[in-house]
Amino acid sequence: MNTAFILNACLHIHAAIVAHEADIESLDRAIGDGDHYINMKRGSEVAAGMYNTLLPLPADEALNKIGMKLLSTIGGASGPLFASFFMSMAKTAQQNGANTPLKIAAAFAAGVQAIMQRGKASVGEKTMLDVLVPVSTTFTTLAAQGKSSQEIATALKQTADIGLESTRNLIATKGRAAGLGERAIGHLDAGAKSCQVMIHAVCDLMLKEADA
Amino acid sequence: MNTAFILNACLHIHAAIVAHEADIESLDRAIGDGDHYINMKRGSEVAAGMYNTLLPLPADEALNKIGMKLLSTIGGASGPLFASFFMSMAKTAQQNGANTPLKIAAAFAAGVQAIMQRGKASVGEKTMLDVLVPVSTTFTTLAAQGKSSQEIATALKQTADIGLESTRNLIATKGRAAGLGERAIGHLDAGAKSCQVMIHAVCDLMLKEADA
Amino acid sequence: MKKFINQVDQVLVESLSGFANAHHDLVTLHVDPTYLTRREKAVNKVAIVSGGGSGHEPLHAGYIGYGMLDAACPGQVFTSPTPDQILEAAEAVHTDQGVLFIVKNYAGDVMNFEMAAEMLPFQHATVLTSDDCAVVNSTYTTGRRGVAGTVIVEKCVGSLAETGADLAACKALGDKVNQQTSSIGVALTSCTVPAAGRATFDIADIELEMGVGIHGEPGRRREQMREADAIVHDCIQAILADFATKGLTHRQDVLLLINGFGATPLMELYLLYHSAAKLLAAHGVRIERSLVGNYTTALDMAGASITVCLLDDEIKQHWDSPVHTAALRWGR
Amino acid sequence: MKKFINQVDQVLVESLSGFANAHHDLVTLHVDPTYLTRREKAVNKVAIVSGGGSGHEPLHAGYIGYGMLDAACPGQVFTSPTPDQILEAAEAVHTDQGVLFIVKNYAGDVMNFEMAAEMLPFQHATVLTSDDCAVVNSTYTTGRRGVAGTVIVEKCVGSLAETGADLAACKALGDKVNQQTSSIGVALTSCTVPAAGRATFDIADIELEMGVGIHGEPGRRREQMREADAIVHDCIQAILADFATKGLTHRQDVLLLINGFGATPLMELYLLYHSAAKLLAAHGVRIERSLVGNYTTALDMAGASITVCLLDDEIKQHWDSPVHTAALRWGR
Ligand SMILES: Nc1ncnc2c1ncn2[C@@H]1O[C@H](COP(=O)(O)OP(=O)(O)O)[C@@H](O)[C@H]1O
Ligand SMILES: Nc1ncnc2c1ncn2[C@@H]1O[C@H](COP(=O)(O)OP(=O)(O)O)[C@@H](O)[C@H]1O
Ligand SMILES: [Mg+2]
Ligand SMILES: [Mg+2]
Ligand SMILES: [Mg+2]
Ligand SMILES: [Mg+2]
Repeated sequence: MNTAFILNACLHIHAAIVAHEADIESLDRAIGDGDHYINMKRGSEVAAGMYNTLLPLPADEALNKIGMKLLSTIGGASGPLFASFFMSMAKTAQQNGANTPLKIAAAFAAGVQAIMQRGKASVGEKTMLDVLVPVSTTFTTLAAQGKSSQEIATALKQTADIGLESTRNLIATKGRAAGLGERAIGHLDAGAKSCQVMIHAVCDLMLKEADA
Repeated sequence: MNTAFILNACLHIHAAIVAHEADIESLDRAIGDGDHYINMKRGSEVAAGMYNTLLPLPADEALNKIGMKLLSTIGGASGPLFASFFMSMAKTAQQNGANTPLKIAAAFAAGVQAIMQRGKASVGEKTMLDVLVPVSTTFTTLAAQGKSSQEIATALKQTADIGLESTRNLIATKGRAAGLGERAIGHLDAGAKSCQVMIHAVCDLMLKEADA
Repeated sequence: MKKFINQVDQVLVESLSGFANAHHDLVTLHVDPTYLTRREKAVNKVAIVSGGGSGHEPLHAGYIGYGMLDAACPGQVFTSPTPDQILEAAEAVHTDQGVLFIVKNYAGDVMNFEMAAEMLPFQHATVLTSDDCAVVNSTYTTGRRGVAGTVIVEKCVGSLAETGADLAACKALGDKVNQQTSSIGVALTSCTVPAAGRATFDIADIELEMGVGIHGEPGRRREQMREADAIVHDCIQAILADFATKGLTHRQDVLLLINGFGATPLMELYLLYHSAAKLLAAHGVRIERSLVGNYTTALDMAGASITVCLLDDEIKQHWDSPVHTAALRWGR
Repeated sequence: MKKFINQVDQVLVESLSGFANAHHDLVTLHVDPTYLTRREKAVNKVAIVSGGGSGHEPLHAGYIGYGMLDAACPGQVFTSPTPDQILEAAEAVHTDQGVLFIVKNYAGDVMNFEMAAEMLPFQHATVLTSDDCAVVNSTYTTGRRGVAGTVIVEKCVGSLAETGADLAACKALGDKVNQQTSSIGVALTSCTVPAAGRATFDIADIELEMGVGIHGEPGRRREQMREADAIVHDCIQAILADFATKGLTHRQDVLLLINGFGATPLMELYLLYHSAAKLLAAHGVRIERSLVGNYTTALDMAGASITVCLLDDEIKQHWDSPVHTAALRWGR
């Protein structure tokens, strides 16, 4: 995983978030407080804006700087969670070099693990983790099986879709929708939606690069 | 003018005001503050409610009691104005006996005069006076000419209609619409409308009684 | 109409009861006729009595207490109180120094207070407030409306009365503060009178009413909705032009009051303050005192008014002096 | 969306500037990162720091000053502040007695304050407020939300800190007040987040949202709009049931807070007070203190919340003690 890819991914993530404004916003409006799109936009915009500054840095430093910047930019629930993701991913990347798919998958897993710790949450609670945790598992599994990056990217997109969809019939036990009880049923989780959007964006980038 | 007629008139006035709720209210909403109908309803309701109490009293005392009651019931601009009307009419009725059309017309004129004094206003200022002053003039003139009560009643209704209509193209210089400048043009005055409604109610009663 | 009410004809009495209960340490509610007085009657001072239509809360009952009003007479919603209320309130709080009425300049208020005053068996005077510069004064009209500047008049006169000043002095200060105060309001939505059950006026999403009155009366003109700075610019222009017309200079210390009409959040009021302060500073005005919040409202209207009061040492002193009322409190 | 704003991304900074200017005698605004502190740094006391998403004004910046907060960290609208704001605010007001954070219990607020706290090089503690009884606590949720009761916690803890009490004592009082406080809110209309530009939720003219949160989050259920007494009845039932669940008796002295969400006029809030007071009295509750107004808002939402805080001598004393902030002031 090199810095250029990471920064490129940030650009694509930002574009994807903006392209999905209506979806993301309406979900947080339905069972949250309506700011999740604005938060994601603010965060992805600032990450995208770091392109030139971070390009010369090693991948783990770039990841860490992105995490720290997100921490002081996003706020809300998603801010510390995504910040923890990047900072923790950076730490593992620094340790393992993140120079094979499996090592990258391990770094991703560490990021997801940090979200679970910070949010004291796991799957089935109608949060972004319902997308991120299965994506992480699939990633590690396929990487360990030595699958190609095309195969991995395609599978991760599918996994993200299924994870997102799984939030529809859940009662929320974390985040703002917690306590809504059955009224949350039928709605997708906003954070899960933005994770699905972001994973699609990054995987599409992987597919494009593999093509080239 | 006997007490029974006055009290009967109050009942008819109340019914007429309620029947014209929509007109009266929308006029004060357009260029005033929207409470004129409520004020008129509150006032006419309380006057109607005095029927049994006032029936045994002489006409002038009944008029005065109505005026005093209105004074403490209506409030707003119309409260002191209508109260002054009744109290002043009572005073003249007490002095002249109000036992001929001309004397009644004189009492009515005194009432209108009291409104002019209290409100420091005259005709052409887009107020109730644009109905009341011409009605008073017609009343006195026809009574002096010895016209029948049918003729008088019919003429007063017409005069009231014309007076009301005359407020349409006036710029207001008294009341809440004063200062609106040309924006008041095209709207009838709410107080003029309720006076027209009341005069119709009383004149229709006169016509009915004359018929009987 | 969507309001926290039971029956429309009970709104006033229930709301006043709630007010009197919540502030029973400060005020006493009297009924038949309706008026409110300080819980502890003040002695040996000019009694300051105000009142007007309801719907402008906390005006006036919220300003009863030490350093401000002795009594307030609430009328029906947007309808001035009746003379009997005013008369009894005045009698209840009168000591032997006379009564000063503070009356917002509306035909109804003026006439009802006038009729009460005519029946008063003791010394009295009236300050008519007319700070609204939206309505251009002319020989043909009954004059400008009293709006949020009334709070400043009540605060200063109330303070002076507390010092034992006589009726003439209190009236003179009230007239001076009124003369030196200019306001203008902007509505973004209409208010809804409970008994009417529907909006007083229609206004499109892209419109605002410039110069609106505190009863939702139309103002100078219907305009296009635009950004706050542009709206405030026009308001400040109107206020400065008003001072110029009166021959007063604005290049001096002022009190800036940003008043919400009832449905506009503090976040927006402070934004308006920011905007107004910037503009005033550019005109050489020095903001020495400020007040931001819902002080003279129009039921549930969204909108706000800007009031500028030219300060001198006397006004400053009386503005700063201790006050203890439900809605304005400092220094004790 | 019809608001007094210039550009949506400038709302917060312009509003905060206006606030800081209007109250420059009380507070100082710091930027990059954004936080507000008392103008005069307090010495030798536990520093009380709060914060949260903006849009709840006057919470929290309006409670900075003697007897209440030392600093406040405003986040974006309805979005908790970031750790750097919190960290710098804490460092700015810290003396050597430690810092107490007062945090409304939302995942975002909790995590951001937590991350700041982890980086703090000195003694600190946190009081999580969770007075909203609309959200039923369960082992599966992150727990109840902090709403208007937060003001009471901030007032009491602020008062205790002023006496020189230590961090543990301040935290203990905060936890106690929170435990003894129960709130529930009702929305009649939605709020509109400026950056979103449209209403957070749709609600029909004949509906109300029972148990709504202060960000327009859905509450217990969507219900038919009905008369105030019936609405208040359900609110009071919920609050008393909550005390019962906690094993607390309500047959005692309480503070009753009727809080407006931003677009509900005082007239209606006092009517709600009247209604709530009647009902509470019927349940043997003695209302010994009261507060009515916009103290914890949700932008321009029409609606209100009812908060009951069970008083004891300690809480009473700290509620009554002098306070001098932009939004709450008495005794000095
Ligand atoms: N404890 C948690 N663990 C994991 N994810 C969470 C947690 N709490 C909230 N989230 C996620 O955060 C999203 C909301 O983020 P956002 O709207 O930006 O913040 P806020 O809830 O503070 O308004 C939710 O949709 C959910 O996916
Ligand atoms: N000075 C005045 N002289 C005569 N009539 C007046 C005067 N001022 C107002 N009015 C009348 O009173 C009517 C308004 O009454 P109302 O709505 O009950 O009181 P308010 O104006 O106080 O709300 C106006 O339509 C007008 O006819
Ligand atoms: Mg959100
Ligand atoms: Mg009217
Ligand atoms: Mg009126
Ligand atoms: Mg949020």
